[in-house]
Amino acid sequence: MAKNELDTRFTEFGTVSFAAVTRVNDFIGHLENGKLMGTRCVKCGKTFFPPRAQCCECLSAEIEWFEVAGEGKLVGYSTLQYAPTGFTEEVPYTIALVDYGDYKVFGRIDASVPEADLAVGMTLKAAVSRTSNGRLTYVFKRA
Amino acid sequence: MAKNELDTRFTEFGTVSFAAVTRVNDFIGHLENGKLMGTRCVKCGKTFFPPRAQCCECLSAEIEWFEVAGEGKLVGYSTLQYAPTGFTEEVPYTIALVDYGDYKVFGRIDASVPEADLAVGMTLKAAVSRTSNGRLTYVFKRA
Amino acid sequence: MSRKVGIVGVGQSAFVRTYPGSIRELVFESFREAMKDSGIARTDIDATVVCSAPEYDKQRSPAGVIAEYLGLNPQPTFYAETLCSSSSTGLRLAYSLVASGLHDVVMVIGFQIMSQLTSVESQERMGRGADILWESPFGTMMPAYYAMHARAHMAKYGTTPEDLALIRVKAATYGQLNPLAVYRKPVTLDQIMDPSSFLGAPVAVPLRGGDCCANADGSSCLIVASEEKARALAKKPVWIKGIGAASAPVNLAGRDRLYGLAAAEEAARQAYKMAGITAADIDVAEVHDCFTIAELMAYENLGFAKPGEGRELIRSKETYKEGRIPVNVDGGLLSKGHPIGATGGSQVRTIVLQLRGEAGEIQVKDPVFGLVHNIGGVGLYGNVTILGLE
Amino acid sequence: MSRKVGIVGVGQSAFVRTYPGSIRELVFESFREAMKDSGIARTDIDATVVCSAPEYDKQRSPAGVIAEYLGLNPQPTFYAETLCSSSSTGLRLAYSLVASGLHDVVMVIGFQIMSQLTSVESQERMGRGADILWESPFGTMMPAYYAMHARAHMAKYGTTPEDLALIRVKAATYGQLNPLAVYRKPVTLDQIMDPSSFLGAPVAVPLRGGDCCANADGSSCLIVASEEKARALAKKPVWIKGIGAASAPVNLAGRDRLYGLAAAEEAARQAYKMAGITAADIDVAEVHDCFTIAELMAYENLGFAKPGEGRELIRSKETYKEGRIPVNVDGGLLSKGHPIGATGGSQVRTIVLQLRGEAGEIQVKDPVFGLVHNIGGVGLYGNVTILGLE
Ligand SMILES: [Zn+2]
Ligand SMILES: [Zn+2]
Repeated sequence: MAKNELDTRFTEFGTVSFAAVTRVNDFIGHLENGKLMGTRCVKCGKTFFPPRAQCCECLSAEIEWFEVAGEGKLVGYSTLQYAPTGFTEEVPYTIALVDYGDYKVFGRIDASVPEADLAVGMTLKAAVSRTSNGRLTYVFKRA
Repeated sequence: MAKNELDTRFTEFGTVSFAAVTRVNDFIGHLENGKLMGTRCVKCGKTFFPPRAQCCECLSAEIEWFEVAGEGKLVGYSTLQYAPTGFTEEVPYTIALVDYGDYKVFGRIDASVPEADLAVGMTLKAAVSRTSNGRLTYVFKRA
Repeated sequence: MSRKVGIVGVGQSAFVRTYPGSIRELVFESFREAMKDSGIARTDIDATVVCSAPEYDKQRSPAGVIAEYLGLNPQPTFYAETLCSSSSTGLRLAYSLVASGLHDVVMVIGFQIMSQLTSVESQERMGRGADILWESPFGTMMPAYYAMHARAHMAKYGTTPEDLALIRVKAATYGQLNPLAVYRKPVTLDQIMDPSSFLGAPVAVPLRGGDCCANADGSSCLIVASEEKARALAKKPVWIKGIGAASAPVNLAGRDRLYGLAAAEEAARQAYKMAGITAADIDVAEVHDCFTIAELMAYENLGFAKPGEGRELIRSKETYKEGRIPVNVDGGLLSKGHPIGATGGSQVRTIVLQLRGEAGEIQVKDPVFGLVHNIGGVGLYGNVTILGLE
Repeated sequence: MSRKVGIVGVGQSAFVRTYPGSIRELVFESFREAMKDSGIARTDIDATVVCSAPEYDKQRSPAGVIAEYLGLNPQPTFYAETLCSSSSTGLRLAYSLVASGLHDVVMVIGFQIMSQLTSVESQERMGRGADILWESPFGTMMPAYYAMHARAHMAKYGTTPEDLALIRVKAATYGQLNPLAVYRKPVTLDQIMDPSSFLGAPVAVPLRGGDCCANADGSSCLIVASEEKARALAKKPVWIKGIGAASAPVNLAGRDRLYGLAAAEEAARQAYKMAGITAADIDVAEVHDCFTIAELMAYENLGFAKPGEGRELIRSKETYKEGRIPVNVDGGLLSKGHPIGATGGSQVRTIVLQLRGEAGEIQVKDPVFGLVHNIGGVGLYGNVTILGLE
């Protein structure tokens, strides 16, 4: 495959992109369709979030997509008062880990949820969203 | 020492600079004065080219400068038809290693010496010079 | 089973905000100290392991230029890296190179110069230290990850911001005594609890300025040797009794908990097992306090306190020099600063000096076993090393 | 003295110009092959060594993300680097981790993706692979350094450009047979001797396009095990009989000669001594032919030819498959391509397959000892590994 034919959709993910190419670039297509999706191994059924193209359990490379749906529980979170290059205009923002049972999801809390309302153990749901600079992402909102 | 007090003269060396700070920044001062110099350990007398601020032989950090003078013998050389970023306008140029007996010196052959005139074993002498973009360097010329 | 391995020389440069030289020159400072400490000849060194966190300076493949500068050709040299625990990984590799019989004497060099990158370059590289596909795009930073752990610990165990602040107060108590530390001022609880002060200002809630260690430039150097060589070379060799290492998923999504570091716990389990001792046998410890919460979790992950009871340990001052288990009585990363690749070697040096009885003002009484806990990333790489006399 | 260590699984991805995925996904390709080759369970792997040349992709500290992706937590993982010989260094560390008794089974992963940097970014990084203080400011490149060696060899021994071209012709002969190679076309002497052809065009005089290997993306994976585990796991374990490593000053100013690589010679001396054999006992070899001159020097540095007689070996075709000492009959770096961190592992894989009798079309007859010569930088890091049956 020539360089200019590479599927570089992954550069559209997040406030700042650090990586262009993965074998799960369809993740971006799903975000564009409003869906946050992980992958599941067709052979052994293991679920992966973040999505993977290959299964370390059974060595298969046949995967299918599933939607991150329903509610999860907040495991931990922090609000940043400083941020890395490229993110400084978004400060303050809150990063968080949410447990869905079969898998966990790392991401940001939506700006609509005040920090004071957050508590470990509360339920949240993930939703596709846009960053402040208009790029694709997902956030956690009140369930 | 605050960051803005750092002695960053080393950025003046070579066509492109990759490093700003060393403890042998005086090397640049000597180049400015027309002298190519190495260092010698005051305690044990070991000579170093490229210059060093500290002596691995006897662990002393007391060094003095000496001038790379006289003639050396050409050990090996190659003329580049391609070059790294920042050097492409200088192609072709010839890099070389010259043996002075107590030490060897790596650098470029002066453009005044045609490639066809070069031969392993010939004598050359080092001279302070300017790069094509006007920065400090040294070259090997006919002895 | 395998050969006994000892530490016969230790060295550390001053940890400073900005080192006015290149990495090779900075490394020389700790090399000289370790060589003088050991009394060995340069030609006795069979191999060198060079350790740092990657990309904080511009020299690629630093092992080559450092070995050349130190006059360590033609002996083999290579680079080893696990972010902030790189030099503990280097020590473990040196142990294995000696214990396997491949070498008799191996040097472990740790270094970091971060001051020669612009702040923007440095932040960009920190961003790429996380998973660049699934974490970096959210704008993550080390303080925020550790803050998430602090939040989880507080929620589960009732730990308070005051508890964390007490750890910084302890660090500053000893940092004042350490001539090689970058931060040598006293710190009071009031300062950290005052949001309007520099030390109390929020960085990544619930962590404040005073909860975070500072970047620094620095180097460390350790010389390890086989039993035979160690007994011949060293006045008082200190032995590697146990050396554990473990990893955890980079992405927090792969972790089963945030109120502790599983990789530290697993590394400690291995190290205690190999040494044939328990946490109760440790007389002095250096733990990876890049943030105050990291030290608190270490108390629990290392078994110095039961899960959730780490705060009791600091409240009762049991980790002060006179306490039951003195921790970071050299000031820790919080006071010394954290020149990433040099940190593990500095921790080991402190424990070696303690076990030899050469720790000066911070000497604890007659220690027999010391422990080093050194973490890379946010609990990504866990390393626990137990040193002992005989 | 120490425990015997065997290789029980080998894997390699296709080496390609541009891999359409991330480093973790590329690594998975060789991981899968090695796992299937060995038949072991993922949980049998006690530790992972991850090897690459630094900064050619954007993920810092790749060991963490790769161990996570392969499901190798909580086992320890770390990164090891010696530029182009990183995975040979990884193998040596894996050997020592097993021989020392710390682990029973260790995986060595080598990888490189260079295609995701722009050409300018890639060149900038190559510049910083040399000594950034004293070499890079002159505008140095790998082909030019090796060309200086070619020039010195020609001056001292009368080696000719034709001699060098014959090495590329041999590489292409076998590269055509290797389905994992990036360059699979035949190459004739006339092509390389014709300055108007792509293969004959000067790059760094006296080296031409045909004298140089190509960048590639690729990964390799090796699984090593203690004797007990190896006998239990592998149908036909291949043993690490000798494993030597050495270094030379980065700056050519520190070298005593340019017509050969002292670090390769020293590493070979160690490996032969450890294995208790000589060059005459080697039945098949993989040498680091990043440039044709590198293979020619390897002949002499490894003792396959006397100093200055390397050219006789290629002229008489003694390094072809049917010759006295077959070298790079898998196509070498010249045909396979050189995905830097993956190269050493790929070389070891070829020798393991040869010793097992599983090398297919390129199988040499009943080899007992095989050798791998893998060089980092311009003779900066030298690694020689001898593998054998029993
Ligand atoms: Zn599966
Ligand atoms: Zn001296």
